[in-house]
Amino acid sequence: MKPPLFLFRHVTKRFGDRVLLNIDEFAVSEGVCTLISGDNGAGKTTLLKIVSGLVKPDSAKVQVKDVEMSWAKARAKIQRSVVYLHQEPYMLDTSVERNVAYGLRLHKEPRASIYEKVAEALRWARLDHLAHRNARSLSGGEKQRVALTRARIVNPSVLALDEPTTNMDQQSRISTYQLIDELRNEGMAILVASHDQTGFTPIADHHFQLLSGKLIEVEPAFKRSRGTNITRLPG
Amino acid sequence: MKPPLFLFRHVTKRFGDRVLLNIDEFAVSEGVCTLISGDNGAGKTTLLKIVSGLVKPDSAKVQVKDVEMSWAKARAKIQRSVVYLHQEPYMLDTSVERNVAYGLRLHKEPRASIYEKVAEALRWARLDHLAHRNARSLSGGEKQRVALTRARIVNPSVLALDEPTTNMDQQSRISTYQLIDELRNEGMAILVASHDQTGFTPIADHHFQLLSGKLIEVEPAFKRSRGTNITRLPG
Amino acid sequence: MESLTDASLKALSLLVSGDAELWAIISISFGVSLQAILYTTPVALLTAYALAHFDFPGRRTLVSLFHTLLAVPAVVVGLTLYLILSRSGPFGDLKLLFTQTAMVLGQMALSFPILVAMGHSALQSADQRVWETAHTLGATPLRAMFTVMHEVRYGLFAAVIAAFGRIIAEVGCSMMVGGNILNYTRNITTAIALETSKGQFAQGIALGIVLLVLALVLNYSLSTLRHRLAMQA
Amino acid sequence: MESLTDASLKALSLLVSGDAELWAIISISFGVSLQAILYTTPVALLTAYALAHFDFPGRRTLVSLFHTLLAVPAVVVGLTLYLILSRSGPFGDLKLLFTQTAMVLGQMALSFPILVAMGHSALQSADQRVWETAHTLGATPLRAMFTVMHEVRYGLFAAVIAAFGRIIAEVGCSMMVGGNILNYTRNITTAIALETSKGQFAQGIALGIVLLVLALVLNYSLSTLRHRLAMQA
Amino acid sequence: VSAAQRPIRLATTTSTDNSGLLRQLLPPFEEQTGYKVHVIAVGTGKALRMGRDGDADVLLVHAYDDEIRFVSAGYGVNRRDVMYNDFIIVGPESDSAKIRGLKDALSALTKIQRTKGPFVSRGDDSGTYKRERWLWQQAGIVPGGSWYREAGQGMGKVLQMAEELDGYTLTDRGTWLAHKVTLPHLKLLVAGDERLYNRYGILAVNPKRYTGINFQGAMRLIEWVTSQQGQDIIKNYKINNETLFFPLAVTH
Ligand SMILES: Nc1ncnc2c1ncn2[C@@H]1O[C@H](COP(=O)(O)OP(=O)(O)OP(=O)(O)O)[C@@H](O)[C@H]1O
Ligand SMILES: Nc1ncnc2c1ncn2[C@@H]1O[C@H](COP(=O)(O)OP(=O)(O)OP(=O)(O)O)[C@@H](O)[C@H]1O
Ligand SMILES: [Mg+2]
Ligand SMILES: [Mg+2]
Repeated sequence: MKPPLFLFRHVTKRFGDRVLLNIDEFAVSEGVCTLISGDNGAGKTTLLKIVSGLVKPDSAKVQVKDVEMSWAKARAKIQRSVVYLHQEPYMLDTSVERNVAYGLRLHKEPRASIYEKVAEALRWARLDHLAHRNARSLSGGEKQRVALTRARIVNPSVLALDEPTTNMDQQSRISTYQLIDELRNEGMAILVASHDQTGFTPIADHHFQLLSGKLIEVEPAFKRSRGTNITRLPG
Repeated sequence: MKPPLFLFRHVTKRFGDRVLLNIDEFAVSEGVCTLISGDNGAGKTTLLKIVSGLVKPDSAKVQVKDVEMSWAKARAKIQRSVVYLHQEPYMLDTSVERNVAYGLRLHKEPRASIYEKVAEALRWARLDHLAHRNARSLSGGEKQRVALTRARIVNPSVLALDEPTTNMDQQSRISTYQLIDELRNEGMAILVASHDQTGFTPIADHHFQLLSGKLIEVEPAFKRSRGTNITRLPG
Repeated sequence: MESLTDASLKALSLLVSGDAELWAIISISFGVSLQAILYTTPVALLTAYALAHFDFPGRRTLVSLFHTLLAVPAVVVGLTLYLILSRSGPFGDLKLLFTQTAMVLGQMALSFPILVAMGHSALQSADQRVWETAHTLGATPLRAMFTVMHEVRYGLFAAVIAAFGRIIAEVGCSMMVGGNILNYTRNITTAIALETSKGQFAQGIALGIVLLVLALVLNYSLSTLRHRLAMQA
Repeated sequence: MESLTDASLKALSLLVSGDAELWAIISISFGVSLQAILYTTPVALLTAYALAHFDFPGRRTLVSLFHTLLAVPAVVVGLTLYLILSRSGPFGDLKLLFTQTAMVLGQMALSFPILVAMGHSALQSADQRVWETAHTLGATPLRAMFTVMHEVRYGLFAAVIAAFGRIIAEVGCSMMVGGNILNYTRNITTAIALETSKGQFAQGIALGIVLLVLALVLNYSLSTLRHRLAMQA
Repeated sequence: VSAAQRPIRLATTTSTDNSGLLRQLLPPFEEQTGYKVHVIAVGTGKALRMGRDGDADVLLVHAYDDEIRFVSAGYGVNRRDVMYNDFIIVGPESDSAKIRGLKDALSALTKIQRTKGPFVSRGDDSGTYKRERWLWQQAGIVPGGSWYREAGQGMGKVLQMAEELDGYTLTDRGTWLAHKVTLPHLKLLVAGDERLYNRYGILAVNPKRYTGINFQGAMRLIEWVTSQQGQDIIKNYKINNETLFFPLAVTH
């Protein structure tokens, strides 16, 4: 088995007196989908943001390709590899198309090829009819789909999804599960924090419960074999 | 049977060329819980906002106590009776306690009694430990619970809830279903727009699907008898 | 020949030995400008709110107009007010020319557009949901307005600070309608203009430093207050 | 004593028959102020972003300081620059006194604090998620900054407009370091000051109206442009 | 004569510029010599200060004692008398102090003080203000109180204030003549006392103190102003048919 992309060790995060996170080990591995569940305020968002390099932990070590370093040292590497999807995604004050193109346009790619990719991704998300609308005027579920499309089009090594299916209708949720499954099978590492356990346990390779700052492995309800198509709506 | 509190007729709403809503009749009645489902962008939020007096329809009549008038005329009455819970609730930049107290403090009620009520409501929502935190720093689910508490404490005749359970953990979702059931039994009219059908169909008296701008009655999966306790987590 | 350092040193020594005349000048400056800002702020913020919140024909033109009014020199405002208050003008009988009241009026006119423009820009950035939340929870339009203002209070605060800075630092209008009369309408800036015209640069800079120090004290206390309130909230 | 109506009518008739001297004055005004705002804006917005985005000790004091600098009278800035550029000052050899360059420098100093203060207030109101979204999608810190600025562009726009208004309307500094030399450093405001001191109120107001009209045209075109861009986005 | 010569920086009191005299006096000079003159119109105090700092090349001011002190301190050279006019006392038409037609400036001031004016004073460092203080001193009066308003502004503004406040003031005749049309309520009340003599001088800034002083230009300008041609322009300069300044450098 390949070593994990990132192995986080001894992650702690405090807010005032309260120790929110105190995690011994957390692995982010290629082609593995990890589901994190837990009560409101358990620290799921905080953990995903630490893993994405957006929130500074009080202490943490990160092992990158067998080299262990501090989180601060690893931060730049992490940020290059991980794309984080906000629990309440922010729509940039511009068109849906440009929102989705944002990540691609940061790199030197020909405009034509960018907008081809964007058009395709929008078709997948059934958002093509909204391409030229300002993303701020969309409905809740439409926004959520724009955000997911905007994150995945960058094609990062790791995708950290914070409640990716909130506000989505049934069909979108199914496509999201399918997409995650596909991306995972293509080798992407996927982290999902969600209360939608019924939806995500079938595709997750690991399922952790965040409880009192610790990650506890949950035995998945039924272990899926790779490549299965999800057509039945769970939950 | 009592007449409905508000009977909305011929509600239409257009965005550009697109006719979003074209509803013949929609009743808001005391002690009735109505679930509205529909695809993303179907118009659920728009409908709830029209019913709450926040968004102006292109045309609509409202029958209030057997008197029919234009929406614009009825608006003030509507706004006094209906409290709308945003799909993405806005936290006022102040403490959780003051967020929840906001609606009560608008009326001439003694401060002591207000904060007693607030404390009780916060206990119910398991938010009492967060009472003095700035509401902006809460987790997604905590915010959602603050918003629900803030809306229901006003004790309006009609509660319009837009995706009230998003981001909530299981226990909070169950309490929310219970709360809605209780409030309905006490005579409140409750409107819910949600993709969480499994959760809401058991308590809803009516279930409409919003499709191509029309409301279509859906036969509930199983008709609940009033007063049943919901202890099983749906979905 | 005094150098910049000489001038600054002189200025500082003048500062330490504050005398009655200096304090009269200072209190006229702050008295007039604080009055002006106090009277103008409510009306200006109401105007800004109306421009940000209500959609009516000509709104954009009106906003442009207020932006433009920022570019009106203080002396032109002073000149206009002068002609209005002059004995040959429509309000000559009030005998307000060369009084502090005239200075307050002038500074009100000067601070109004800046308060409206900056206030509008702050209020415009408020989330639409603030108003909706307030409104649906039972707030009257007035209460909802206060809630919106509370949410963008830092922006409004910056607007008031900017407007105050503008008028406490202006000289053209105060000179014109106040007349720079010693112990009566001479404020810090007209005194600086006088010292400068005499070639007494050290005194001019000294007064500038006085103004700076007092404004810093004022701003820092306000900022500390604001910070405390934010901590509490 | 001529009445306000007389003066305004005279002013308008002067406006219609624009002559070479008037146009020299106008072009000096706009040339100097546009240059100043052009050079200052990038640095000021960077500073504002740093103050809004990075947490470092003394940050709050620094923000207070910039707010305070808004209250520094133009003439004090002018005086200080004068002493620096004077033959007897440290940079006397540059022979910049009584040149347009000196005026540009003075107006840069004047516009800097207002751009920083207003820009900071706009940038501070930006959602933290903007930066996070940009960053996580692969933006460099610089690109993320531009994204944040784009999200609060109306606030930044208002800041630039306010700063431009401040400097095109200021007279103290231009008079001091420019010297009001005809066809060379005489701009609209120093010309107004001159006319006013001569008791030629009509000419003063005429120039004020010229300034107003030109500023209105400028603002309205910018606002229309902004509106169009917003429609497209 | 080259057009590319460095400009001459002339610091002068506002009265010479505001009265319009320089607009007559300088263009022929610029045409003949190719020099450009940059006129910086300020108060006498500031003009002297600018000379002292090397920020002007040549000064045209009216504060005789200060000019002499300036030269003897080594700041300036080659001071020449240029022209004179006189100071006058103006006041409201009603003339509550009853000074109209007095020849004695001191008794006029005494009457103004007794009837409590009001009197608007320049209150700055101008030649006019210095003369006014000197006159009060000669009259044995220490002016003060609410009737004595120290305006701290230029002559034109002080005349405006006197007009608005129905007050008296001391002014130079040039500014008075230039502003008279806009001052319907003010009248010339006292003139002709020899204590009211107002002399303008021109002087070059000492080139030894700073490099880059345009001394040659300054000397050329002084030469021009005091030449027959320059003096004629001064003599013939009139507003509403009244002469503002009388030449002093060339005796006719
Ligand atoms: N700046 C802060 N100061 C204090 N407490 C904070 C701050 N930010 C977050 N918290 C607290 O940390 C806890 C964890 O928050 P987090 O957003 O990680 O929870 P979560 O597991 O994602 O919850 P949810 O299911 O509601 O999304 C919450 O109780 C939250 O209130
Ligand atoms: N200002 C606007 N201009 C144009 N279209 C708009 C505007 N506001 C909303 N819409 C469109 O109207 C449709 C209905 O929006 P609405 O928010 O009511 O949907 P919804 O049923 O609540 O969807 P969701 O399940 O995603 O919350 C969406 O397609 C949205 O993009
Ligand atoms: Mg979360
Ligand atoms: Mg919705």
